[in-house]
Amino acid sequence: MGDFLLTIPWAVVLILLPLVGAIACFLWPKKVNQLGLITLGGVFLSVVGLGAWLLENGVYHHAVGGWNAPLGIQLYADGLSLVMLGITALVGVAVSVYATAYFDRSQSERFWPLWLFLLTALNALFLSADIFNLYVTLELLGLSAVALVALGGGKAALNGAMRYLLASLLGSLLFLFGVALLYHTYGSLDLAMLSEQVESTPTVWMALGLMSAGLLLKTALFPLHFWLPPAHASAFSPISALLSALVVKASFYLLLRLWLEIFWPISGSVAGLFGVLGVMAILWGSLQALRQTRVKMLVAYSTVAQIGYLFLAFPLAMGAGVTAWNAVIYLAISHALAKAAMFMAAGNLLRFGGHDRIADLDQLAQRLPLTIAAFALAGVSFIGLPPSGGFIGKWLLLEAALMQGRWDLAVVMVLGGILAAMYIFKVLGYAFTEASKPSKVKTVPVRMEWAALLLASGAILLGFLAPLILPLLAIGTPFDAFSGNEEIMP
Amino acid sequence: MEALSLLQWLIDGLIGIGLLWLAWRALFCPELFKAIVLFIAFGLLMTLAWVRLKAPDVALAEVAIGAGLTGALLLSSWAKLRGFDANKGMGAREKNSEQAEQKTKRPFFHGLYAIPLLLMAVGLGYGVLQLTPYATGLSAVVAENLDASGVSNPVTAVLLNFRAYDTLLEIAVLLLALIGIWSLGIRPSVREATPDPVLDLLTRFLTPLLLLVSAYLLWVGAHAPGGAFQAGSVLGAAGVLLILAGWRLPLSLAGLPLRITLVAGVSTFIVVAVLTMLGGAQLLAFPPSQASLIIFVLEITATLSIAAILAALFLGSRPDHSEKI
Amino acid sequence: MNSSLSIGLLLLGVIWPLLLTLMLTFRGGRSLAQHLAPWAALPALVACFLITPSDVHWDFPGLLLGSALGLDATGQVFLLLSALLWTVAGVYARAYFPLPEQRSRFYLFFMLAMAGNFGLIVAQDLPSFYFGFTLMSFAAYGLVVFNGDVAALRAGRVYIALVVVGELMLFVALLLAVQATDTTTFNAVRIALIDADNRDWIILLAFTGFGIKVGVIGLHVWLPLAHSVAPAPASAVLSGVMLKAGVLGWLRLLPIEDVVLPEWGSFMIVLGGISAFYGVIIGVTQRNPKTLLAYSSISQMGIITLFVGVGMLAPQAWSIILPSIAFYALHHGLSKGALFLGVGILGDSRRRQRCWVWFGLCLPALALAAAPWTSGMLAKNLVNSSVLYAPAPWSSFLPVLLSASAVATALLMARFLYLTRPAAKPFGLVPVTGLVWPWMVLLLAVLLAPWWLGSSLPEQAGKLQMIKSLWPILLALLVTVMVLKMNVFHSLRPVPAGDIFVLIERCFKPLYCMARKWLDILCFCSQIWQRYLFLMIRRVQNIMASILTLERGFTLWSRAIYFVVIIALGISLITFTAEF
Amino acid sequence: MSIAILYALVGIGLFCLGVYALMIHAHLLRKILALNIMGSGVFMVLLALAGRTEITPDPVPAAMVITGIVVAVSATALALALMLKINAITGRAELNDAEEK
Amino acid sequence: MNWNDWLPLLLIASSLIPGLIIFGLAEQRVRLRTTLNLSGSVINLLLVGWMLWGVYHGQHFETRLPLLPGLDLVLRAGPLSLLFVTLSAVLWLLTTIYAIGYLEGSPHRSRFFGFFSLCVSATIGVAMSGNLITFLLFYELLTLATYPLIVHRGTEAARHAGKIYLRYTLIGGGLLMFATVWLYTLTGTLEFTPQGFLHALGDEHRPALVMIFILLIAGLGVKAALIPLHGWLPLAMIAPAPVSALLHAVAVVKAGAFGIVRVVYDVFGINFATDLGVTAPLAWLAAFTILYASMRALYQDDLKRRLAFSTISQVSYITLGVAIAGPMAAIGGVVHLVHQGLMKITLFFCAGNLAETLGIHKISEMDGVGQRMPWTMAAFTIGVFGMIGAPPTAGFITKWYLGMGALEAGQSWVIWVLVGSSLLNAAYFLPILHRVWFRKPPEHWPEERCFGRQETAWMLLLPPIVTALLALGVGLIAATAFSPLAWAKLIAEREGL
Repeated sequence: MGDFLLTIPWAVVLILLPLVGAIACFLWPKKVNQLGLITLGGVFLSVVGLGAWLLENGVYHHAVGGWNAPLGIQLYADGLSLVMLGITALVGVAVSVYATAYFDRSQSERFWPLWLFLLTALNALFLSADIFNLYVTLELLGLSAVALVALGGGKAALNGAMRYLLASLLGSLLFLFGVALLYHTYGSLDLAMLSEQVESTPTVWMALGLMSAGLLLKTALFPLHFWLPPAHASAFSPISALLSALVVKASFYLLLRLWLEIFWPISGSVAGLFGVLGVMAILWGSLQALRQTRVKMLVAYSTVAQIGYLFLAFPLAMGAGVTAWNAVIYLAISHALAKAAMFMAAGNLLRFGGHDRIADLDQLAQRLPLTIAAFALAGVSFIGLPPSGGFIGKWLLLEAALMQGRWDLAVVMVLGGILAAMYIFKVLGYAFTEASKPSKVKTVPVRMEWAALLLASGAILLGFLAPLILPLLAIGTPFDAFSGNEEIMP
Repeated sequence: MEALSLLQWLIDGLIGIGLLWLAWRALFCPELFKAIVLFIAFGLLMTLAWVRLKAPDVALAEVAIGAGLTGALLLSSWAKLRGFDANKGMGAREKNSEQAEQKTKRPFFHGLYAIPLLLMAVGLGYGVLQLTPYATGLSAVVAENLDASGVSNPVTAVLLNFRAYDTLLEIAVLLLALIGIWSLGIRPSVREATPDPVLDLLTRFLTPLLLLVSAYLLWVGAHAPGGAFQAGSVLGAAGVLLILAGWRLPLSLAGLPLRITLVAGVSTFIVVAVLTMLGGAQLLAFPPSQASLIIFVLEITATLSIAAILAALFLGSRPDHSEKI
Repeated sequence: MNSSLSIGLLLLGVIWPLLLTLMLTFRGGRSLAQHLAPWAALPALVACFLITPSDVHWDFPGLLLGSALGLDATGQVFLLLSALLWTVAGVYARAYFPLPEQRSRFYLFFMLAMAGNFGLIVAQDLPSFYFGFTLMSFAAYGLVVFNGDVAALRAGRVYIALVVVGELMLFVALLLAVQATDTTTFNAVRIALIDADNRDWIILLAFTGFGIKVGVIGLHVWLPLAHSVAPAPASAVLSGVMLKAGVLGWLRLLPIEDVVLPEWGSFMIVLGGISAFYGVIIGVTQRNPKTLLAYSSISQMGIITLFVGVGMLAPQAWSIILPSIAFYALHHGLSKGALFLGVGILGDSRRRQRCWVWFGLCLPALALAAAPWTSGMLAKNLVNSSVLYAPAPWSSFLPVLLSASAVATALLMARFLYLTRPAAKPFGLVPVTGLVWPWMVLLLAVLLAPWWLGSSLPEQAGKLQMIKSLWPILLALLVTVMVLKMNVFHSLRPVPAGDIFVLIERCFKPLYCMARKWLDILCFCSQIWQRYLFLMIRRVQNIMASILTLERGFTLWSRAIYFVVIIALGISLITFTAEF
Repeated sequence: MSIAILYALVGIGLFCLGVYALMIHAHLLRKILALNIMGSGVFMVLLALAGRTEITPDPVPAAMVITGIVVAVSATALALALMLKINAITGRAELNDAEEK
Repeated sequence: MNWNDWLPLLLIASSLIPGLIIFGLAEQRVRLRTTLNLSGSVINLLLVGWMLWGVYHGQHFETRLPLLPGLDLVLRAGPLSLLFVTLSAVLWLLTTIYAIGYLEGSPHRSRFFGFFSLCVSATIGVAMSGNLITFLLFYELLTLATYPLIVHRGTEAARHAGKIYLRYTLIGGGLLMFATVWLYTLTGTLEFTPQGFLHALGDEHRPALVMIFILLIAGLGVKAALIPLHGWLPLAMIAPAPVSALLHAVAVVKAGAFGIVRVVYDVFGINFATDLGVTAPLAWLAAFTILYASMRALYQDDLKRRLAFSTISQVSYITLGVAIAGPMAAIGGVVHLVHQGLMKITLFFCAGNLAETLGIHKISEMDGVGQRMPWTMAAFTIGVFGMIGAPPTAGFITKWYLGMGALEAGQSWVIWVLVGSSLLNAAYFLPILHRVWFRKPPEHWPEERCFGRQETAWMLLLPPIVTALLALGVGLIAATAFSPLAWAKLIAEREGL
């Protein structure tokens, strides 16, 4: 039985299953919740299956259509992809459960197909090793995300969606331009083949510039974050959760892959720029978050700040490769869990009081304890307090920074943590006080509260799971190519 | 040879300049309607360029989709925008917004914006010029494996066999766009009481023709320029015409049957994918012997779906929800 | 008596008052405790009589920092004095405070102080002694401020301040001593201290620390203030017993017997001599008999200080001097106690009663003045014989000084008796039985002390030297009569109680005011600074806020796209430049 | 310089033109037009450079462009629908940049 | 499976699990909550007792879980840990009883007790952590668990206090983390070892190590309220009395002080630290804190604020003892962990009783309160004398050992700091006692509540009396084998001093 399970090509299932689910949901809107949850369950199991396979056999290759590299499209899974897929499935399951309670009938009819398309896109993106195919998945991802944002229906949501759509399309086109240049330089679209051939030529520089800019735009790195807060803050909460937790990470993942696979011989000098932008993102995003008066805007800006951390790894990877990358992936996944939880919590607040004005949270610590607990636990991870995934990530990142004497970055990391604490506890503080004018309240379904709390607990639990996850990440040694010259592991 | 080459240069140069000029005009002429028309013209000129670039498949797709359908979509959107303004009793609205657009232009800043763009253009141009002047890309590999692909048109082979996975996702994108639009819950536009008789006549005449063309394109796609997308878009154009003529899908068909049609393309792909996997092969690995059949089936369903989706995209609102919303 | 029983008895003596205190705090035990409280010192008294001093020494390694309790000969004398006086004062207090609440409050502090006092006497190691001393000192605060009026509060303030200072000095002294000698028992410390590095520091700190309690001149200011305001039984124990605790401290800690300390000896002799006369001179001017008695105590304690100084100069004679000091302390304690208790019953009563009380007062007064057949005479003889051991200049000079002091004391007593004469203003309570009989017991003790204890004293001390002891009294009497005839006392303004403290207070008041003013200015400045800081922070916040509004610029579509282009270009350019 | 390069340069020009228009126009329809023209530019570069050969050009870019065109039309349709919706709600077919000022 | 490997974890669980269950309880389930609370703390005490016995007889209790490659989560019960653990366990029980009484009938009790237990778990974790990263983990957890307690009342002032508290502690935590990572990059280990693990590093690292020391102390100093990092503490007085008691006596402040002990002894090693020249400045800072905070305390009229400044002063004794760098002083410093805890918690309990029973918050309102609440005030008095350092209270033992240690280490200036501190302590505490015992009570108390025959509820009365007796008792039997002092000597011995 076990052997049989290992023969199933889980990676393919991961792509096709949500697509089938999406179609099914589209066809039979009456049963979307059941269909969706079954799909998510299947996806989750498939990730587990893929993980088992990877642990057994190492890297996963799949030549789609039986056509090998330059001609056909390759599916590829290593530890990095696996972890991203895993976190996607995890967040996906939680958001799905949350969504079943959050949306009413007609909303969930519209939500499910789009969300499953999004899931398809994410899984396909994490598994693809072909840069044009990646472009298609990016588009699929972008369009489904935009459509999800637009579900909100209000003025803000539509504006946010539009902004997001335009930015996303621009980003995709920039990426595609890079693909064109790369293809015509090396005659291949396969990441592995490109990585063998790539060298420093003007065409590659331009491709690097365009693709990085496109992906930075999609990742919303400062100062390209303009689309993120309006889109993430105005969408329905489960959707915000998905966008902030997963979608942004997908483009970051792609950028990381490109760097690790293709651009590492030439990108050393750009790493500094990424570092600077990362630093500015942390500071600027945090300060902006601190200024916000609404919870969801605050959380959205917190995403802007947290993205900054991810980019600190680029300058650090020169000297402390694996540590820095591990740190960043850890930060990314814990951010995914925590941010999703936080948006769900924000959704609960919205549902409860009908608003998310921070100053009027009106004793929610008592009235919605689970939600506030979720918010707080997620916040703990952002701040980087132990024990949490954020702590482990930040620890590794700090370690990488200090190993190379990058004091500036180390200081910013600590400072970012403190700023994060300030904005997180701004919300929590008001959750303990009474509002000046009480508002009417609605009950929040238990499922919504628990989904948020469990996810946030997951972010905390990640603090203890490093010995499990770091070896997973090492499958296929995705970071070896760019782990720097000297490996200083104490 | 020289003269021919010079002529070619002249033609290509003219097309290039024309493209740039049309794009410029389409983007910066003050009237929106004119801009859209210019954009359609631009699409047609692009078709020409594709032809010059020896890519008839692309040219077909461009004329049907890039210029045709996009143009139709743009025009109908423009009309709806205007209709909205008119409904709201703001006839001068468009003009106002145009003027506002003019006003918000700040030449100085915009000039400043243009500088890095120019630099980028220079950089890109430099990058392109640095490429090796001769490269065959993957054509050799494609040619080598063409026999096993089941079709003789290399583009179709790439689309539906070598990179069929891309196509699968692409049809998914199309479907997704439609679902996305439907989920916006846009109100159907008011049905015209009496369709324009000329249009009606035209429709009646053109629809069978388009059907035929579509079928031909589909069939020919296996070995000559053409294929599912082109066929689908032509068929879709027929649908657009019907819609313009005021025809609506009967409600009995607007529900599940329509949806099944819409998803047929993707579904067939998935079914094929699953079948190939069950057969122990790679995903979407067609056995060479049955490849042409499989591709044909795929193309038929894809054509149907693409046509339905494109027509539905044009309609914009959900046909089966028109009463509810 | 076997030693464990003895130690048990001793311990009981110390703990019994504590137990009673505890009982007093419980509602259930209160009435019983109130009945038992007057007799709280009884176990100690019994122990004192039953125990043979030499064989009582017991280590309690677990207590505090490792304690040792025991009783030596000196200790026994002190214990005897204390136990007796505490008992008498306790019984006296029962009638002195007719209201039960007041009484239980009094007994609370009274018994705590008592326990401390017994504790320090039986303590054979430094920390336990310090514990007893502390307990006694702080509990006595309750006795000093018992009346709760303004004068009492003032006295309490001065008292507690000096107590704290003294405690801390002692703390440092003990710390230094223990650190220098590495032991905590007195006997070992004393011996080890001889060669200790900072011996002089330790002596200085111990001298001052205990000196505050003893009331050495300069450190005496609390004494007249406190004694005059405390209730009579409290004054009696304060003056009779607690002052002696300081003396005991000196005897226990200072390395007198084994080494000649010429500087310290001379210093103490001089200081003691000055105290002896200073107390009399200020005391004579007083109109409040209790204040006068306080000054008398200062004077008498001066003599003891002098005694100790002599011992420092003549360690070879310490075995003679030590019992003499003990006896002197006993004598003074009993007499002073009797005087204070007597002053407490000079209330507005029938003339005959007042006469009887006055006669009663004459006895301890005479004893203090060293009249023949009194303990005073014995004490004085002892002093006179001891000073002979002092080295050259002192041996000739001190007898004269002592004679003069005797005259002075006699004069002071005469003044006291004049102030308390039956015709004078009534003072204190009406002499009821409950007050009178404990007093009578004490008087009896004063009367009997020479006969009872004389046997244990050196031979020549017991000799009756009629002339020698009588002439100062006669002289004083003469002077008194003359002074009374000349009526100078009426024109004499009394030196305010607390003498130099009042001076110091007056001198410091302007300084204090000035300091306050400067402090106010400082506060004002800091407020201004804070406001300025606040404004600065505000300004920074405003600047930050305006910077943060730049965010709108980032969200402007056109600018955002501009950034995209710039970044794309930037990345390309950076790789380009990195190439060269 | 070959025809391929010529068209590639035209493609670059179209792309940059599109970016510029996307940047400065407020009206959403213009932005959508601009994106389409950008897309055309990219497609042109992609396809033109495939023609750097004497024999039949590389079919893979052609396939990619066809895919790209379909994706572009999907995106355009979604964008237009979104624009219409925004217009219906706000009465303006523009982003809310101005409101935030 | 070896029980000893899991006992430390079990110990934490014994307080954590009741806490987590309590979170889920409905507000009105008082009895169940009380049972959970008390049974948790009793089990905790039993476990601690068992481990005390074991450690005394040389057994090892260590839980080790992997956290990061090369870094484990280590919970180890050594003598030093157990000193702190015991203190926490005992005071947790008492404070729980007190809190049950104190919060009777007030809202949000489930939340309160939940975080309360969490707080204790974190404290125990801090105590038992066997390396710096574990310490950091629990240290931050403590910050988080206390925040809801500080803002418990939900007033604007409470929120503000919470904000300031976090601002200080999280910045401190940031510094701590920074320094810890830095240290890790230098050494590759963070395991607490007697005599430290840094001597092996070469001379070229000395400046870095000095910097790390400064950062660590700054990080820990925030919680230990070293001047000028003390600003949060007086503000945090807004919290309910049991919280203040816990904050000051056991949890937060002590965690900082305990951390300093750990850093000096088990990370740097006292000899190495002295060699680096960092202990002397630390001692000066501690001395300055002791004196300055006492000065500030003089000017406070709010009772709890005065106590807060007193805490700042007293906790620095621990730092001082550690920084003096001698075995005696170390014993003094370490034992003050316990002593200060007992004494200060007494004072806070009493302050809480005054507030809860009579509505008294200010010192100027305390006239004659000794007659109304004699037992409470008796406990208060003992606490005060402990603070002053009068024998036989615990405070005396501390001062004695600190003084001896200072002399032993040839740093006699410390004596004057001790004297000055005692003097100031007397100056700001004795007037309170005077008011309490010797002034006339007013006609009406600000806000009197009646508790029947007793002066106040027995749950409020019992804990301060017990702690006061303990404060008295540990001083009285200091030289026995069961006293904290004896245990501190054991620590000094095992640390190889």
